[in-house]
Amino acid sequence: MEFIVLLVTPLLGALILGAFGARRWAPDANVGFSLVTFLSACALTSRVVAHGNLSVAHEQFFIDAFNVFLVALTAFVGLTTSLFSRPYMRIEADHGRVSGGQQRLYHSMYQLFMATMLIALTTNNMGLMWVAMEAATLSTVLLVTLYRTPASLEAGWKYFILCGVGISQALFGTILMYFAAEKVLGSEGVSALLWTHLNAVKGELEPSVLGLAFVFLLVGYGTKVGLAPLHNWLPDAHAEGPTPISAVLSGLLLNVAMYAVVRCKVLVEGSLHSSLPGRMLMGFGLLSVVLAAFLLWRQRDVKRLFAYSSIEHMGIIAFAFGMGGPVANFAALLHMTVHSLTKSSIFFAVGHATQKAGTQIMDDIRGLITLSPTVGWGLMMGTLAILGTPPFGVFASEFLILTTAMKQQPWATPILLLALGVAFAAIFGRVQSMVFGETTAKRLPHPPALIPVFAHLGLVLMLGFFIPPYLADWYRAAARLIGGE
Amino acid sequence: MVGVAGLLRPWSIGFVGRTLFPLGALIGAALAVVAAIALDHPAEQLILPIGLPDLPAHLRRDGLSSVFLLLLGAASAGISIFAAGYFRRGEGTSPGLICLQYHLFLASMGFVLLADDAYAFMLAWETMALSSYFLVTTQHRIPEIRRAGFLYLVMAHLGAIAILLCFGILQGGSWRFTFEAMRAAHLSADGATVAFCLALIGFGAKAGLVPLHVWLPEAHPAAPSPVSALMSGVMLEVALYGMIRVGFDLLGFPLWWWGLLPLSLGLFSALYGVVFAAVQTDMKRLLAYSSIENIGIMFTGLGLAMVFAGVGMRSIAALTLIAVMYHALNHAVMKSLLFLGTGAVLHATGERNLGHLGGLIHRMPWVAWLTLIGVLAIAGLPPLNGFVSEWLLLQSFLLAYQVPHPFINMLLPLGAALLALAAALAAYVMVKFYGVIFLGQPREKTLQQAHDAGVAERLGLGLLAFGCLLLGFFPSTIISMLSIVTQQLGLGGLPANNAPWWLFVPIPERQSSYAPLVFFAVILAVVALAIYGVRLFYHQRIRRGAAWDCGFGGLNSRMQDTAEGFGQPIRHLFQPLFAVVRHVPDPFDTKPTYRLEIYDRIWLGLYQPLDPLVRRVAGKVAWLQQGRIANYLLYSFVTLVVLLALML
Amino acid sequence: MNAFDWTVQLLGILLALGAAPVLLGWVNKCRAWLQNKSAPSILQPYRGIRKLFYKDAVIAQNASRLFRLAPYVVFGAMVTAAAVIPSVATRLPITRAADAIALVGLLATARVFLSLAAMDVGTAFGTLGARREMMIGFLAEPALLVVIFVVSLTCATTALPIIAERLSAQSFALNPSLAFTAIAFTMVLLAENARIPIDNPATHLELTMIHEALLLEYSARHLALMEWAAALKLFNYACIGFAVFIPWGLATSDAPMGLALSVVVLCIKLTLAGAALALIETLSAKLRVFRAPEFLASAFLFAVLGLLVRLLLGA
Amino acid sequence: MTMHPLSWDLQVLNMLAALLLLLSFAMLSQRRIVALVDLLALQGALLCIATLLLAWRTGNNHLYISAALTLGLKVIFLPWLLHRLIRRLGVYWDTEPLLNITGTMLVGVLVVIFAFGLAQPISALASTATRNSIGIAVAVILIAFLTMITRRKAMSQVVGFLSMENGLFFGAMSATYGMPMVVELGVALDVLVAMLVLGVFFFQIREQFDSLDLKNFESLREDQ
Repeated sequence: MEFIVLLVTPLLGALILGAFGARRWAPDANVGFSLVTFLSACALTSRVVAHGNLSVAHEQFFIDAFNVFLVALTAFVGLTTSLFSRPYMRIEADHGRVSGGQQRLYHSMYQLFMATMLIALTTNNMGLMWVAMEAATLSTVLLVTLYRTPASLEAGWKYFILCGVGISQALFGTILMYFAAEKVLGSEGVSALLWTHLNAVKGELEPSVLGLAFVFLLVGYGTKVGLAPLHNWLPDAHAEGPTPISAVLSGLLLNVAMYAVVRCKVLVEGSLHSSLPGRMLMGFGLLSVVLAAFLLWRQRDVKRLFAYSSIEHMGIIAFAFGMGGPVANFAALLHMTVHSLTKSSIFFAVGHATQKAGTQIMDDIRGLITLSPTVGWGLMMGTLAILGTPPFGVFASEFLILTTAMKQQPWATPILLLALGVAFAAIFGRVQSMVFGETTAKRLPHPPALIPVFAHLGLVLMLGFFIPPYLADWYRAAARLIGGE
Repeated sequence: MVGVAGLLRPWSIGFVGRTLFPLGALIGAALAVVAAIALDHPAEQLILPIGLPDLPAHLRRDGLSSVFLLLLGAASAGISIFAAGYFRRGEGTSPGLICLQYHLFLASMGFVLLADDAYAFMLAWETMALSSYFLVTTQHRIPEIRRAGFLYLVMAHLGAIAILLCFGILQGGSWRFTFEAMRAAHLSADGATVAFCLALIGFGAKAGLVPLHVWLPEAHPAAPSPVSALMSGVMLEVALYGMIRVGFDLLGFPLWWWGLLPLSLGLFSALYGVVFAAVQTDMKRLLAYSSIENIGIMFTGLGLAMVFAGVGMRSIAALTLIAVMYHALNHAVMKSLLFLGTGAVLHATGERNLGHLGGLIHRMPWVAWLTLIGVLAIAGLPPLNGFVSEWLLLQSFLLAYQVPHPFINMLLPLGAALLALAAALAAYVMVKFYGVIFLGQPREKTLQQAHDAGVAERLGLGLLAFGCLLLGFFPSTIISMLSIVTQQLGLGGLPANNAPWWLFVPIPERQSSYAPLVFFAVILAVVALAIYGVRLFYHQRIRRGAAWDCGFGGLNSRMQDTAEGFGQPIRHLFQPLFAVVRHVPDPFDTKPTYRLEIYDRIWLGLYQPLDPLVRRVAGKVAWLQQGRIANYLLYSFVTLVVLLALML
Repeated sequence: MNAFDWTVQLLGILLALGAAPVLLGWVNKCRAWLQNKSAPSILQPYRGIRKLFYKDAVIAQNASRLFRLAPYVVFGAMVTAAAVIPSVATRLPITRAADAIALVGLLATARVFLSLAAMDVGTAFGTLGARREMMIGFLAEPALLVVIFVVSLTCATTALPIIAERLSAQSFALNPSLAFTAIAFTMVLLAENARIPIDNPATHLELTMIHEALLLEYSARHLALMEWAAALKLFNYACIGFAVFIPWGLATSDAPMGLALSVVVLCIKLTLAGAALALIETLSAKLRVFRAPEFLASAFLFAVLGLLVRLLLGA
Repeated sequence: MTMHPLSWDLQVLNMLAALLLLLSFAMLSQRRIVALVDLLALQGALLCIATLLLAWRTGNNHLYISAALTLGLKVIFLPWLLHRLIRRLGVYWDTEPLLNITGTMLVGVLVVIFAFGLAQPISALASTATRNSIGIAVAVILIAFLTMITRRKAMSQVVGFLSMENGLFFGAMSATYGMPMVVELGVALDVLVAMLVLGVFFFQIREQFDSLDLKNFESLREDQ
């Protein structure tokens, strides 16, 4: 029941807002739908936590510890982002940067995007997952190009082509997987595509085929995760779209893609009995971390800056999943959570900052803290959190990941640390000069919505000090699910 | 118990306002007392249900942490009272926020001292760095201060990374990150060595050990004075605590030659710091460099203690370690006192540049006389406290010839010579510091309006000055307290001796003794007698007149030595250490000016090049991203092909 | 620690107080002889001090209390030093109160106060003097300390009386390390007591003076105390030298006979030392102030060499 | 399995497969965009026939539906849409590809070899009659990839994208007689939507830059 609501609400929202998205109340409606989604997600979560796994519609949909927590996260961030986008879009509309049509598009696509992500998370059918992922891409392409500026068009185009191509590889990977599964599960019905069934028989699946399948899937979904060197669409898309979209792209879409990759990895590792997939993930992870860390030094645009930091963190997560094992998986899940919370809150703060300063170029943003302390501190705290300074939760996960890395991949630890140090200097130097100092910017017509920012940061802080036992068990369950042994 | 006291501290953050500082001071004093009482109790543990799920936060109070808690509490008590008066005038961030950050800083330092597992330690450690960073950047409108803060935080972060790695090695395969596990772990010699070096880097970076010191002279002057006092007086000692904790507690008994690293680095820092202090023109920078010197002295002692412990001369190692901790206590008190003094001066005159100060002893007698105590103490003059620890350190240095390693035992006593040199230079620096600020004629007209510090500030200064005397006069008591720690660390305490309580004889068989009280009494007696005698036998007429000055007339304030002038001999003697830029006037200047800029060679040579280097690499990496979609597609294509090839 | 000890101690102090100006007078007399001048009376320093005590004190307007306190502190420090140094006997109550290192610290205290007082009035010469004094100090002090280290390595203690006892206990032996250190010590003594070649006590030549520049603003009783303290300083250094290098003749017990004897010995030693000092001063030329650091650095290095030799040869 | 001369339909199927490969090579070398679209349509048609044949041969019905989808989408609608766009936007020629034709062809050949090698293990397992053409499918995909890499006009990139889609479809069919219906429909829908989005896109691009040349799309970069 909750599940139906969960999926139907955003779709419905997409339709309605598609019709009336330009109305004055549209942003509030947007919030309303997101709220309903979030509540149903909570209900679903509590149910799964209470009664264990749950599968709907002839197993087409399947919810276990792993994806339910991502569902909850997605719904939550979706809600807060919609809260944030209320004043944001109003201000944009006042500045005349978006027309009524564009607002309609924005709101309906926003809901559609949520829907596709939720489907991608909850579906049990690899094919359907693919469809949903593609749909997620398509629904955001037009949001990236919302402003119709040359840069945004370019970004949108790159986003479209690179992700499109990538996702096609994923499709072929899915086909191969189906092909291998069919040998075992028989071609009638769709059971050969259902993850649960595949997972049950993963030991018998033909390794060679699955290996190839994994490569295609990795490259395909990896493109969406933004693993170097497939990451090139990411900074552009983040920088040029409206900030709420950057927030959800960074905070959610990447997670979802990562989720897909991990699901596949579980199957493949089960059949290959080799650590090759894991090592591939680690390789991608390290490469991303290092590349991103150095590219951070080239940034002038604040949103690009944080886009690259997203790449870096996705790299860390990929590395952790690649290492595998309960602790690493636990840490990776934790890191997914804290990263999406922190990063989205950062984008909220950045959104207001850019609107105040009227630019995204960092050299032109100064003295936020004097102009509006809340935004300034929000950005500062968020940045420190994302840089992995205690007492924020990011530190907790990075601590676990690093210590596990020392244990399992000692050679990789120095590389990681070096990259982290470089990234620290790069990001912090820039943010400090934005937050502190004298200011030039002006006040804004609409009060900034900072509840989301501090709600997120509060959660992250809490996770740094103390991870509630039930949450910990939940993570452990998920980690066990992924880690196999 | 102390854990509870430590835990209580954050609560005081709750309500915002200036009234909190006295409360913080009270808690500080309470903490000091509790720590002093708890010192000889056995270690006690406390596990809090916070932190990571598998690793709840362990807190543990043993002798070592009590000593440093005592230090923290005592110093912070004085500083907080001072701060209560100091932050009256708003600067940069709002007082409430400062208050919060300030107490967070204190609390995190308390937790660092109590933490008993890697996670809790790192948590507290980084919180300490962060809160202090925010305090440093209180006046964030000034670019230099922003730069200083940035440098500070980056160095702190790198140090933290090193410490994290060190813990990663220390757990020695048990993969449990509590300190017990680390104590229990058996490391290979190499592993232990690496861990030790990492710890030295990590804690050295925080303590400002040369060459990791670059942030210190930038950050300490930038902060508001009470914060500078806390950073110099307490935070650096907390770093020292970390070093002792790792070196003597977690690593078990060190290899003897490890000691040579901190020993040599420490000696170098001591000389380097004091020499740079001598040429500074900014009073807070001067003090910052003098902090580097003192940290150098402490690390020297630490290294020496390690050498002794390594070769099995336990009791002497204990003596040396005691000297180190004693010096930590002293430095906490006297450096805080001096920084607060500068703070008062800064508030009264708005000047940090020595070139514009002078003659303040007339305008602000309280500050002047109280600061004088600190100056004499830090110059290492008997019978004040600074002398005692240096005396102890020299004593233990003189025992180093017994080290059973042929060449080393010849070199070690030389350390004593260098230490003596550093101490003498410190006196030079302090005479410059005090003389230029408080004595002579005011170098600016505005100084005439300078006013003495408020009551709260006087009280704070007074407390710390009193601490100097206390620590100076009762060495035997302090030592017996500190020897508890060394016993708990397994070094054994000091040999019992039957000397009377006022006589201080650390090593009976050597009969080297020191009795500050008698000493002081005699001086007092003589002075009193002299004054009395003069009054008795002769008149005491006094006439005030113009200064004689060999009959040169027209004396004005510009004829006194400037700070640069006073440092000139040192600059000449240690020329190679400095990178000096002179701005000499040409003969036809109507208003000739002569300016001198002195740079730190280490900064120029070691740190300056880093930034361009990283940028260059970044530039190389950026070549990958030329914005051409075809290339990007090519990347995906190649990746795909390569991975497929891997799979086949 | 009985009353007898205390009386002896007190007498020792008084002896020092009394003998110090005489020693100064003696040195000056010898110098005059060596330079074929008609020598002033050996009691000349006393006369000077007495005269100064009678005068009215004139103090610069902007002199602070520190300025007036300093002379007493310096004087006090010097007297305490005299009490600590085993000039006559080694078993005295106060001698235990400070070992050699503390003694050096005490002398440093005196120096610091002297310099601070000199800076207090804020005249060009005052600050100049203070700077030079500290410059001399920061090189002379470690040199002196190292000298003491060497001896302490030989005697396994830093307590001056015990050093004297242990040294006098062993028969005279050629001791290379002590030779080095003796040279270093002499150089330090010259520098610290404002003698040629570092400073010339006889002149007020602006550019070269050090000690006189410090006292420039003092007058009357303050000046008297300063002068007396300076004399005491010379006396103290001499006694340190005796205790470290030629301890023989010191009374190690409190038998009255021994004490009387050691007083006589002390007088002889002082006479010779004074003559030697005068000789050195006459034979050597005043160094430029800029050369002073080199002079003292070499003193420091000599001391360090002594240390190394000591450790190398074990003698 | 027992050796016997291939039945005529299989011969036809292999023939078609070969033609598909040939077509994708043609696309790789073709520079007139209109012709490119026609080739795409042709490819779609071949795909459709192949599907029908398979449907008739194996007699599982959902292949008919997918054949119909192919016909509707890839043979009729998309080419029509693209032609319309070409006419509206007036882009007829692609400029010289980044790599000259012969070079591209050479790489193409290498890619084909690689693809066959890749397909070996898969075909070995496959029970379908068309298993041998899996290699061709992979080749088609990779060559389409190559096409996208070498082209400078947005339009021709899209064509390459679609032919990659064809390759995928063909691969699915020859490996497993197509995916389950749900997925087929989903895929088709996505492709459709993608194309529509593209249509919108092109016009937006046209508003901003007066051409669809990708050299306009090189402003977001890090190397300057």
